[in-house]
Amino acid sequence: MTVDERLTHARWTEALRDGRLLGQRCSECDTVTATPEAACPACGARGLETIDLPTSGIVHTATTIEVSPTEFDAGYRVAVIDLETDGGARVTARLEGEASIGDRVELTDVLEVRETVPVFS
Amino acid sequence: MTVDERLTHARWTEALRDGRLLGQRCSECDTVTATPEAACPACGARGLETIDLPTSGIVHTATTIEVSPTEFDAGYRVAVIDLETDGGARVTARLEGEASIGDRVELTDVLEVRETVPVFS
Amino acid sequence: MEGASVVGVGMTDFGVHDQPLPELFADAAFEAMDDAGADADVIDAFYLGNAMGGQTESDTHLAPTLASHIGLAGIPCSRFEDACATSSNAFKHAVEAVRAGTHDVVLVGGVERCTPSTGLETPEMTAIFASASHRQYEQPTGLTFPGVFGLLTTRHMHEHGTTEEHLAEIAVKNHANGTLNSRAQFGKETTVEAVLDSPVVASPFRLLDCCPFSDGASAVVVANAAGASTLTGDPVTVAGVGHATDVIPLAEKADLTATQSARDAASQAYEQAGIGPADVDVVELHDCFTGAEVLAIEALGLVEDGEGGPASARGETALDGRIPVNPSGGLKAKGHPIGATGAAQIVELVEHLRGEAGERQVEDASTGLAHNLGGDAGTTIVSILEVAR
Amino acid sequence: MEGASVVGVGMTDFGVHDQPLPELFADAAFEAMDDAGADADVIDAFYLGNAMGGQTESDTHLAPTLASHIGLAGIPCSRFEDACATSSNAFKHAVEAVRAGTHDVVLVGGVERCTPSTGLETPEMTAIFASASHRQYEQPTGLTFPGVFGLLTTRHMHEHGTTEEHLAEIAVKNHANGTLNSRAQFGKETTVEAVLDSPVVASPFRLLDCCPFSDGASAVVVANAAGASTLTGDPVTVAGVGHATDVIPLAEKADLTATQSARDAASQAYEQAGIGPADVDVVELHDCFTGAEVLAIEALGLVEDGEGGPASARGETALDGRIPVNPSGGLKAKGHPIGATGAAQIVELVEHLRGEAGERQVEDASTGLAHNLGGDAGTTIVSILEVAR
Ligand SMILES: [Zn+2]
Ligand SMILES: [Zn+2]
Repeated sequence: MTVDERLTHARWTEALRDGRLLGQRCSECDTVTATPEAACPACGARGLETIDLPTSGIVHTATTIEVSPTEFDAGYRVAVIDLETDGGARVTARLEGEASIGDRVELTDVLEVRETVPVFS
Repeated sequence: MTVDERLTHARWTEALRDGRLLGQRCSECDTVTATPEAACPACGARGLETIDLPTSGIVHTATTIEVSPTEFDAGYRVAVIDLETDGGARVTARLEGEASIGDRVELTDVLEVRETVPVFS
Repeated sequence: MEGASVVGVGMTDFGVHDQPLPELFADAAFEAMDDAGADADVIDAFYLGNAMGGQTESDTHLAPTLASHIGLAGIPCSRFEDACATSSNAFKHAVEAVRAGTHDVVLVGGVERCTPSTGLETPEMTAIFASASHRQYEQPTGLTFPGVFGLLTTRHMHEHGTTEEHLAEIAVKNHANGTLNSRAQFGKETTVEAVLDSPVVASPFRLLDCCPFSDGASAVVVANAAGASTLTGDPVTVAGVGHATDVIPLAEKADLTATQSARDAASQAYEQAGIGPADVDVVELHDCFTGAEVLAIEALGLVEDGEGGPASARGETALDGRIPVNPSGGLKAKGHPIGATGAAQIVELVEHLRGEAGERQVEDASTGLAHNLGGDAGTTIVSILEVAR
Repeated sequence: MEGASVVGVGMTDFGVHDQPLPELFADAAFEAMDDAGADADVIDAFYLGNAMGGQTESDTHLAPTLASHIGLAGIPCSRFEDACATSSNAFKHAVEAVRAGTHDVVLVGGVERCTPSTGLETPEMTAIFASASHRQYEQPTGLTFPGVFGLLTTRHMHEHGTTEEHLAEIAVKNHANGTLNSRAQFGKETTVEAVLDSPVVASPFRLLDCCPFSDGASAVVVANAAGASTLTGDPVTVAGVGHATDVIPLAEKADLTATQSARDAASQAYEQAGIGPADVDVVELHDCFTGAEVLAIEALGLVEDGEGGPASARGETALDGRIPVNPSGGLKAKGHPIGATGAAQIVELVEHLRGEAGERQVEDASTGLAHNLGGDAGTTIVSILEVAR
């Protein structure tokens, strides 16, 4: 795979705005990641195939933020969503609604504060 | 000398606002500095006597700043002023007027942007 | 390879300091140098930990600036930044430098101001802390550092049944320890009820589960045998230092409750020291939030995985417990001036190993362990100190 | 003590890059690893230079974040910041680590974004650069970094008769060299007249006396003999590294034109290498402003004190001169992504010592010297590389 084909933040962001969640599958160890890397975090291989990830998943953990940084208004939830892929991909996202650990949620929106990140609910 | 007697930024600033330029003389090597230190920059000794420095001196070098940081309006001069003490004290200051290297200038004002610094002219 | 020892230690009170960084640091540095019996001219190098002076105070290139202020200009000066593990990384490099004989005596320091004395209020400082999470994939979700550990701890609660009461017991213990430490930011006891009544910062953490914003400085003098022979301080041996990292962002970590970098760093340190968790007498660890202490005592092998909450509630980590953890009060009660924290852990351990810890002295402590974590446990450094033989 | 060598090098174009720091850095790191023949699993540690990611991009704890991105998570990762000398300090520590056998193979990197691609315009970036001057006694005067070197150079002009034309000749030389370097930010020649006609930034410096704001990344693989034996890259020997500091703030320096830290660091490096200035064939030095090159060639002993201006105007430091300085184009033409600059100097020297520098190759170069300065010359690191014997 050439460098030009490597999944970038720009391409990942563009896809997310279109409602798609792009990830990468390692050609060596099959680890799947849900945000772009230049090499596999598990084995260091650079051969990473860009793939479409499921847009639904299970809440792996979540927190409600009541003291927020500038640019954010407190009282929101951030979660790690398990996308239930074979390679174990998870993604950090905004979580709308009341879902708890173990509940199924869907990619329903994006949040755009400086960058674009997924919103599940 | 106790720590309480060490010349601090707070005390130096207060004196500067009163038109006085405080410095320190090293009890070991007689080096004089014009901004507070906890130990002598020349020899490392901690025995530093707080002294009044001359409020006039000679321009040692200067620059005119035409591209300024935020909080400052370009078109001003910054200079290093040689206070002509035995211990060789110099201080960085705003320089008003047209004085060049070798010209005598006087402490005439302070500039207060975040901190207080001397203005010579 | 030569041995390394800590020959002198010093720190300021942690709390609110309205002084420029050079003046604040001088107070800790001179205390450490005097404790070591080290004049300015025997210090061969200066390794500084400062995490965010550029962001908080528009102050960078700080290592030579601080060195100048305390009479050390000329020597090699280096600033390290590895989020909250900042000054432990400076300490590690100093230990490596004296072991190699590159330098004989190194001053290691940490300094930071995080309180509103910087002119920054909670939202601004929260944003600056959050800069240690992933810029593209975490910060834009609004994730904060209480939130990072909230995610890890919420998962731990789910997997192991850890409760908010367990977490509160850790705050109670560390506050109690802090009352015995005159340098601690919080000198008052608290109760489980008070913790659980305090407002949520990031669930499951309430205000009293969280370390405060702190200003402070710490310093230690590290030397090899040649260096120590010229000094008069009572040396404590550095038996091992481990340093490991883990995948960032946190969603890509294999196991959110493992803090794997702590396990790896601990393994390295235990191996270097030739000991295991059961041989440790006193621990200073990175309890930025109460849940972080649960994860840490498990990662260090002090309790079984999943037992961190109940073991803490049973008093196993109390000052008079099986394995005293954070006798200083920890980050929770002592305070957490980011760049000063790692070196301050070493200060506390040295005092215990010298038998100079006063009311909070862990009896007959001969082996101490420091655990300092950076970011979302993306970095952990574990240091083991022993009474000099 | 073992020897150290540079076994692989890589860098991005310097200029404007609209990529996140991890992606930008990966391009340099993979090039260096491939050049060395180093797979991810042979890298023992990662030493990063990044000067101001916290201030410019809200991005800290970058060492493990970048390591994760390129498949190196797990190993010890450290970030160094020493203003403009940032990645040279990372390089120095890597050399020391492999010499000591602490690690066998270390990846050293530098990365920074300083252009408006960060969202910050000139006044904001000028303020961030100024954070490396003294927070209490220099920044509040409105002093900028062009201003810092303006003070030093104005004094040099007064003492030695250095002229604006002398300074302009340095810009002309470095721009000419830059046209031969495809990675340089400025690929066009300039003239003395064009320099003197450009607007003043901080007297005596005009726009064309100043290095640009740049984005970029650089990386080198450093190894000891054991490490190098597992790699396939063509090694270049690290013969010496010197590191010294000077008093800060600048008004307290004994001599404003000496850049004493450069003299001290050079003495250390020359002594380690067992050579003197006359033995150096090619130099990459810190010409953040044209006047800085004058001060540097004097401090390094390449010309007599006071002769820096006239010697430059006479062409002594040109690519075909007595001692070629900044064949890459220097910071002036190649660009100056702060944290990437020091490691990029090493990249350039390695290419010359391997005979791979193409059109700008210094003929028969067997000894190269890099001079990287931080702050107001409060820090200087001098590294000497030699063709492996
Ligand atoms: Zn893989
Ligand atoms: Zn003195």
